[in-house]
Amino acid sequence: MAQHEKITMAQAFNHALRDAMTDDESVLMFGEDVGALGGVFRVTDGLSAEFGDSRCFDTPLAESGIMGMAVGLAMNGMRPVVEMQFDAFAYPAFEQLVSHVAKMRNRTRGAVNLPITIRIPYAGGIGGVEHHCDSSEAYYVHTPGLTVVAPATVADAYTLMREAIASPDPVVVLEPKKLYWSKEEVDLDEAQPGIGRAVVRREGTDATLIAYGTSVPTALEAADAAAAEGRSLQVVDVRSLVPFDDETVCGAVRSTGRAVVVAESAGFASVASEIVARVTERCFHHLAAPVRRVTGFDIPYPPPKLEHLHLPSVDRILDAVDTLQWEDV
Amino acid sequence: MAQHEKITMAQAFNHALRDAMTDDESVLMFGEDVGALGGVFRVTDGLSAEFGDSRCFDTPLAESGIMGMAVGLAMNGMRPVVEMQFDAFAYPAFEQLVSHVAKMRNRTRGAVNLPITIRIPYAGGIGGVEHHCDSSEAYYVHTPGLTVVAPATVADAYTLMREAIASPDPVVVLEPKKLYWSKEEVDLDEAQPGIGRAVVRREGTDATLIAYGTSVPTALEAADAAAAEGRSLQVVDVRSLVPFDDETVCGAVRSTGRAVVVAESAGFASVASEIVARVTERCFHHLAAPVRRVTGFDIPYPPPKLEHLHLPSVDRILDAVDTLQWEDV
Amino acid sequence: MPSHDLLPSDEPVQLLDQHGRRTEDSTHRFPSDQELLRAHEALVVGRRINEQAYALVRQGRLAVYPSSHGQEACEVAAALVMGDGDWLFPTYRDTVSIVGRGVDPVDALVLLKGDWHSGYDPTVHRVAPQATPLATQLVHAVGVAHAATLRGEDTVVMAMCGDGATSEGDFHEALNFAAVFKAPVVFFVQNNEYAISVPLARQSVAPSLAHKGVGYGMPGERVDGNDVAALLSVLGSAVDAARGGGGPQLVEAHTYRMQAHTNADDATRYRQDDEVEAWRDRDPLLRSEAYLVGRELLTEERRSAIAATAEEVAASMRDGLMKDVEPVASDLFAHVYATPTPQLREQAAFLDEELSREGAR
Amino acid sequence: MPSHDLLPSDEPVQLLDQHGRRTEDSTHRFPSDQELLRAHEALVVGRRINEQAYALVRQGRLAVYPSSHGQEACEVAAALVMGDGDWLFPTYRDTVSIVGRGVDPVDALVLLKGDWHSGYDPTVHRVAPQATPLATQLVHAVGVAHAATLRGEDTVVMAMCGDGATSEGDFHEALNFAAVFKAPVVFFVQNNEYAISVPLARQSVAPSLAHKGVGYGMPGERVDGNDVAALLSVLGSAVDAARGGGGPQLVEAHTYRMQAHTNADDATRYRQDDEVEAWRDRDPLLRSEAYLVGRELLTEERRSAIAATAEEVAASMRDGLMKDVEPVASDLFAHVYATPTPQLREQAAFLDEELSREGAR
Ligand SMILES: Cc1ncc(C[n+]2csc(CCOP(=O)(O)OP(=O)(O)O)c2C)c(N)n1
Ligand SMILES: Cc1ncc(C[n+]2csc(CCOP(=O)(O)OP(=O)(O)O)c2C)c(N)n1
Ligand SMILES: [Mg+2]
Ligand SMILES: [Mg+2]
Repeated sequence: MAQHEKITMAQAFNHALRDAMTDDESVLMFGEDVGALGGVFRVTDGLSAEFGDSRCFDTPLAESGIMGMAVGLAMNGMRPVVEMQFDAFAYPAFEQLVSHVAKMRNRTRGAVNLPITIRIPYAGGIGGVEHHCDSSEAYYVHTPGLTVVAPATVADAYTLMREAIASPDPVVVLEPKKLYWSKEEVDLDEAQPGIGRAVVRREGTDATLIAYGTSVPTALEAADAAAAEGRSLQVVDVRSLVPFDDETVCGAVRSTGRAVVVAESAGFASVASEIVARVTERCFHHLAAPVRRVTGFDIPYPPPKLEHLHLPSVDRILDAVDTLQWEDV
Repeated sequence: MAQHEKITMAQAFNHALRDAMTDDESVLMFGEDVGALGGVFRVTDGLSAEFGDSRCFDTPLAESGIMGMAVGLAMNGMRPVVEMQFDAFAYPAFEQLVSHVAKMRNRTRGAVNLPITIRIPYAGGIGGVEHHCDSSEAYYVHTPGLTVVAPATVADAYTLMREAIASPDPVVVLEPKKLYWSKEEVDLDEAQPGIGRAVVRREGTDATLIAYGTSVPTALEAADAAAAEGRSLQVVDVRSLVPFDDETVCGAVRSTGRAVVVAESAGFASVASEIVARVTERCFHHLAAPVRRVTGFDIPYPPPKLEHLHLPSVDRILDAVDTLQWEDV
Repeated sequence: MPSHDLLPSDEPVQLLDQHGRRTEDSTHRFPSDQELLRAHEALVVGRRINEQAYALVRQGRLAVYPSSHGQEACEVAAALVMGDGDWLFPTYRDTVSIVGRGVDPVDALVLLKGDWHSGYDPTVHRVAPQATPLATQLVHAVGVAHAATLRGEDTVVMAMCGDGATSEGDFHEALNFAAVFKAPVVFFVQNNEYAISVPLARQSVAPSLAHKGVGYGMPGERVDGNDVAALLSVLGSAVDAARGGGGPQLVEAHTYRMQAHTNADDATRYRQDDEVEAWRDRDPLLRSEAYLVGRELLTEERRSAIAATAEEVAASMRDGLMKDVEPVASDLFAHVYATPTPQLREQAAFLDEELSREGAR
Repeated sequence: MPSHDLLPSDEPVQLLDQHGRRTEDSTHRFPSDQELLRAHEALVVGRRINEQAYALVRQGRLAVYPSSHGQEACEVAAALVMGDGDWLFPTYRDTVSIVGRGVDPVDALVLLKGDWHSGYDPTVHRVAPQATPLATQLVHAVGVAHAATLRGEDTVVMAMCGDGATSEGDFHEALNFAAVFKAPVVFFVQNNEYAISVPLARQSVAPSLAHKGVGYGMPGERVDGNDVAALLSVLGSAVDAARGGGGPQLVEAHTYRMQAHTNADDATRYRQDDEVEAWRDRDPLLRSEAYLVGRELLTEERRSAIAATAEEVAASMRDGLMKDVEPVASDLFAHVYATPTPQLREQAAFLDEELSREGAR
C-alpha cells in the first residue's frame, strides 16, 4: 500500500501485518487479545475485522501453546505470526522456541522450514510494573536458528516486519514499546535495507555509538549534545542482531577508532558484550581505546519510579565517550 | 565426612548432597528419577534410601512444577535442591527461574530469600542425542539474581555444591556431564576457594587460557602440548561464572598480555563474549593482541557422529594461540 | 476416589438469590448472622477500596489498577475462611483479599504505585507477593503447603487465579503436584468471564472450570461468585477438607468483572454495555445487604458504622498514596543477592558517583 | 457436552482376553479377520524390529534404543487406523509406529544411530520427527490439524505420548487448544506404568489418565493396551469421530514396558522381576496369535510368510545400520538457516580450512 503520511511505529507494524495478510493467504496472526481488542498496544487493530477470526484470532491463554501451535501450523503450510503480549510473558514458550522453533529446519536437514514471526514488545521506559519491561534479546540471539531484529524507526518497523514474515526462517521481532507512539512521515513503499544490514544513522568522525532498538534515539540525542560540545559522534543502528552486520559496524568503528555500545538490557553476557567482543577481535589495531559499554545494570528491571536510573541516558553515554582516552596514552 | 580416596565427580556431588542433607534437615532433593533410580547419572544414588522419600523424592514429570514447588518450599523454610535431568529439559522451567527464582529476593526487598540449588547436567562430549548436550549457561548468567557455578574438578564438585546449598541465594550448578566419571584422589574436607573465586590451574608466562567446566581439562591439555613446543601457557579455571572473579582473571591476563577464552557453548552473546569484553575493557593497554575465543559454533548441538568437530579441541586452542601476534605489529 | 465424587454440581452453589432471599439449598451450611455481618462490612470496605484505588489512578497516584469491582464477594470470602496460620497466594487483582488478610492497603498498592515490586513482607501476614505471571503462583502455593505438611503444621494455602490462568501449563502442573503430594491447597478460580478481552468460550469448552479437578483426582465445586454466603460456605468446607487431610480442593466461582481489565483497558472494544448492565442486579453487596436488612441485622447504626470504617480506610489510602516516596537509588542493588556481587558493588558505586556529580551540577 | 458423556468407561475396553478369547463386549466394533491378520503381521514385524534394534545397540551400532517391546499392539494399531492423508506425531519410543506409516526402519533409526537428528523427510510420510522434549509434540499436532481444518482438508492427527508426559504443561495446553479449536487430533497416551523409574502413582492420582479429557470438554476412553483388537476398535472410532467433526479425542491404553527405559537404564533399581513376569502372559502377540489360530486364520504358510517378512525387515536393518555413513562437516552449517548467515559462512570456512590442514598433516 503506497502512502506518505505521518504514522506511529505501532501503525507501521499494523500496516505491515495487514499488507502481508493481504498478499499471502497463509499468513495468520494469533495470540492473546489480538482479535477484537486489537492487541494491548493496538498493533493488530482491525485485522480480525478485516480478515476474519480464522486469520487473526485469540487463543487460550498459554504462550507455550501459542508457540507450539505456530510450529504445527508452519509444518502444514501456514505462515504464523504470534504475539507474546509482553517480553516476560514469552518465557513460558522458551522450550518451544529453543528446542523446536530454532531447531526444526536443522533437525530435518531443511525438509521442514518454519516461517514463523514472533512479535515481542520489548524493553522499558514506559513506567510499566514488574515483568512488563524486560529486555530479553540476549536469550534469543544466543539461540542458533533464530533471526532477531530490533527496529528503531517507523520505516524499519514496516520493512523489518514485512521481511520477517516473508522469511523462510523463524524471526523474532523485538518491538520497542517506548517507541510505539513515535511518529514519522514515511513512504512505506520506499525500500529500506533488509534483515542482516546495519545502518549508519548519523555520520561522525571522533567516535562511534553502536545501538539498536530503544537505544537508537538516545544515541542520536547524545550525538546532538556532543556536537554542541564540538565532538563529532557517528551513530550506527544495528537493526539486525542476528545475522549481525560486521562489515558496516566494523567499518564504522575503524573510521573513528573509538566506540561505545549502547543497550538497555543487563550488560552481562548480552548483545552489547558480543558487539564489544567482535568489534575488538576485528578492529583491535584501529582502536585508540577499549570499546565501552553503556547498558542497563545487572539487576531485575526496576519499578517505574526508579527506571530512569537504570536506562542508558545521554549524559551516561557522553561520560563513556569521555573515557575513550582522548589524550592518547 | 573426612576421607582421602579416589572418587568420581559424580560421587563427589553425591557426597556433597549427602553431607548437606545430614547437616541440615531442611535440605530436600527432588526431581525426575532422583529417588529409587538415584538419577540417570547416579548423582543422587542412595539418598532416598538413607534419608527417606520425604527428603529425596521423585515428582510428577514437569520441570516448571519442580522449579515452582522449590520456590514455595523455600518460601516456607526449606532448602530445596532440584535436578533438571538434562540441560535442554530445564527450558520448561525458564519462566519460574527467570521471573521468580531470580527475582523473589529483590521483589520483596530481601524479606523472602530463596536458598534453592538448581542442578543442571550440562554440555556435551558424551555422544548424546538431540537435547541432551546443550550448553545453556549463557541464559542463566545473563539473568540477574542467579549465581552460576561450573566445577571442573572433583574437589570443586564437592566444594561448590556444598557452597551452593549453603548459599542464601539461588545457585545454578552446571554439572559437566562428560566429567562425571573423571576420577581424582581428593580430601573432601580440604577447603577449596569458594563461589566467586577463579583459580589459576597452571602457571604460564606467554599467554593465558581462560576456561570453565568441560573446557578446563582441554585447556590444560593444550597447555601441556604448548609446553612441548616451548610455549608457556597459563590456565585459569573461572569456576564461578556469576559472581565473576575479575581480579584473578584480569590479573592473569595482565601477567601474560595475551589471552584465549575457551568454552564449548555457541559463541554469540555467550559467557565467552562477556569474558572477552570485560578483560578487554579492563586490560586493554596490557594486551599485545585481541583476546581470542575458541567456542562451539553458532549451531544447534550436533549429533553424536559430528560433535567432535564442534567441540573446542587442543589443536583449535593452539591455533588460536598462534594468532596472538607473536611478532609484534 | 470414584469420578462421580470428583464432579462438581451441575449448577453453581447458591445460598442467597439475587434478591437476597435464601434458596432451597439445604446441603450446604448456611453461615451464621455474625459471619454474614462481618462479611458484609468487608464487602463495603472492599468496594470502597476499589473505588478509591480507581480514583487514585485518575489522579495519577497509581500507575495502573486491576479492579475487583463486582468480584468483592470472592475477595472477601477467600480471606475470611482462612485461619491465622494459613497462606494466601493472590494475583494482581486480589488487593481486597490481601487487605482482608491484614495487609495495609497502602502497602498492598506499592506494586501498582510503582515505588517497588511489592510493598509488604510476605512472611508477616503469610501473603505472597501479588503474582503477575499467570498461574505461576499456584505452583509456589503447593510448595508452601508441602513444606507445612513435612513439618506437621496444619497450614492451608489459598491459591487464587482467574479463568484465563487455568489455560496455562503451570495451572496443570500445580494441580497435579498438589494432588500427587496431597498438599493442603484450595485452588480458587474466579471466573469473571474474561481474560482481558478474551471470553471464557475461547478459554475452555469444558462443562465448567471446576470439572478440571477430575483429571487430577481432585474434588471440584462450583459456586455463585456474587453470593457471599455461598462462597463462605463452599470455600469454608474446602479449607476444612484440605486441613483435614482431604488433599487439595478446586473451587470455581462464577462472577463478573464490572470494570475494564485495568484503567488502561477499553472494554467497549469487546463487550456490550447491556451485558454489563445485566450483572448490576447481581451485585454482591445488594444481595448481602438485602438479606441482612430483611433479617433486621443491618440497623441504621450498624450501616453508618460500616460506612465510617470504609471512609477511614479510603482516607488512609489517600494519605498514604498521595505521599511521594523519594526513590532510593541504592535499593536497585541492595536486594538482588544477599551480598552484592563485586560487579553490583562496582555498578552501585558508578551510579553513586554519577548522582553526586549531577547533584554538584 | 454433559460431563457423563466425557467420562471414560470404568474399565479399559477389552475385546480379546489374555488367552485370545473374545470378551462379552458388544458395544465396540470387533475388527474383521483381515484387519486382525494384517495387525498380527505388523505385531510380529514390530517385535522383530525391537529385538533387532536392541541387538544393534549391543553391537554399538545404535547410540541408544528406547524399546516398545510389550507395547507393540499400541504401536501397530495407531499406525493402522490412520488414513493416507493423516499425520503421526511420535515420540522416541514409537519407532514401530513410524515404520507402520511407511518410513524405512533404517531412516527411522538415524536419530538413535547418531548420524543426524532425524533421518526421514516428515512431509513425505506425514510423520513428524520423533520428539524427545516430552509433550511438546502434542501442541504441534494441534497446529497441523488446525491448518488442515482452515484449508478444509479432512486430515486427522495421531499425537502420541506416554503416561509421564501427561504431567507436562504442554499436555494441558495441547488438549485445551485442540478442544477450543475443535482440532481433529487423537491424543493417544500409552500408559506403560513408568516414566523411566517413576511409577504411575507418582504421576497422577486421577481415576485414570483418560479422565483428564473431562477438564477440556473432550471425550476420553480407556483401552487394554495389549489387546490389538480393542486398540483397532477404540482408536479407529476416535479417528472417525475426529474426522467427522467431533473434535479431539483422548485415548489411554494401559500397557507395560517389558524392558528397561532404554538399554542405558537399569530397571532392577525400581521394579521387581515378578512384576515384569506377570505381564509376560499378557503379551500382545500371544493374544492375537491365539485368537487367529483358534479361528484357523493363521495357517502354517501364513505364519512362515509373516516370519519371513519380519526377517527381511531385520536383515535390511542390519545392512543399513551396519554401514558407516561418513559424517559431512558442512552439514553442521547447511541447515541452520535457509541461507547461512555471514557468521556461519565464516565458521564453515574456518572448519574447512582446519580440516584441510589436518588432511595435509
Ligand atoms: C504468563 C502471562 N501471560 C500473559 C500475561 C498478560 N495478562 C495479564 S492479566 C491477563 C488476563 C488474565 O485473565 P484471568 O486469568 O481471567 O484473570 P483476570 O484478569 O480476569 O482476573 C493477561 C493475558 C501475564 N500476566 N502472564
Ligand atoms: C521435557 C523433558 N523432561 C525430561 C525428559 C527426560 N525423559 C526422557 S523419557 C522420560 C520418561 C518419559 O516417560 P513417559 O512419558 O511415560 O514415556 P515412556 O518413556 O514411558 O514411553 C524422561 C523423564 C525429556 N525427554 N523431556
Ligand atoms: Mg478472568
Ligand atoms: Mg511411561
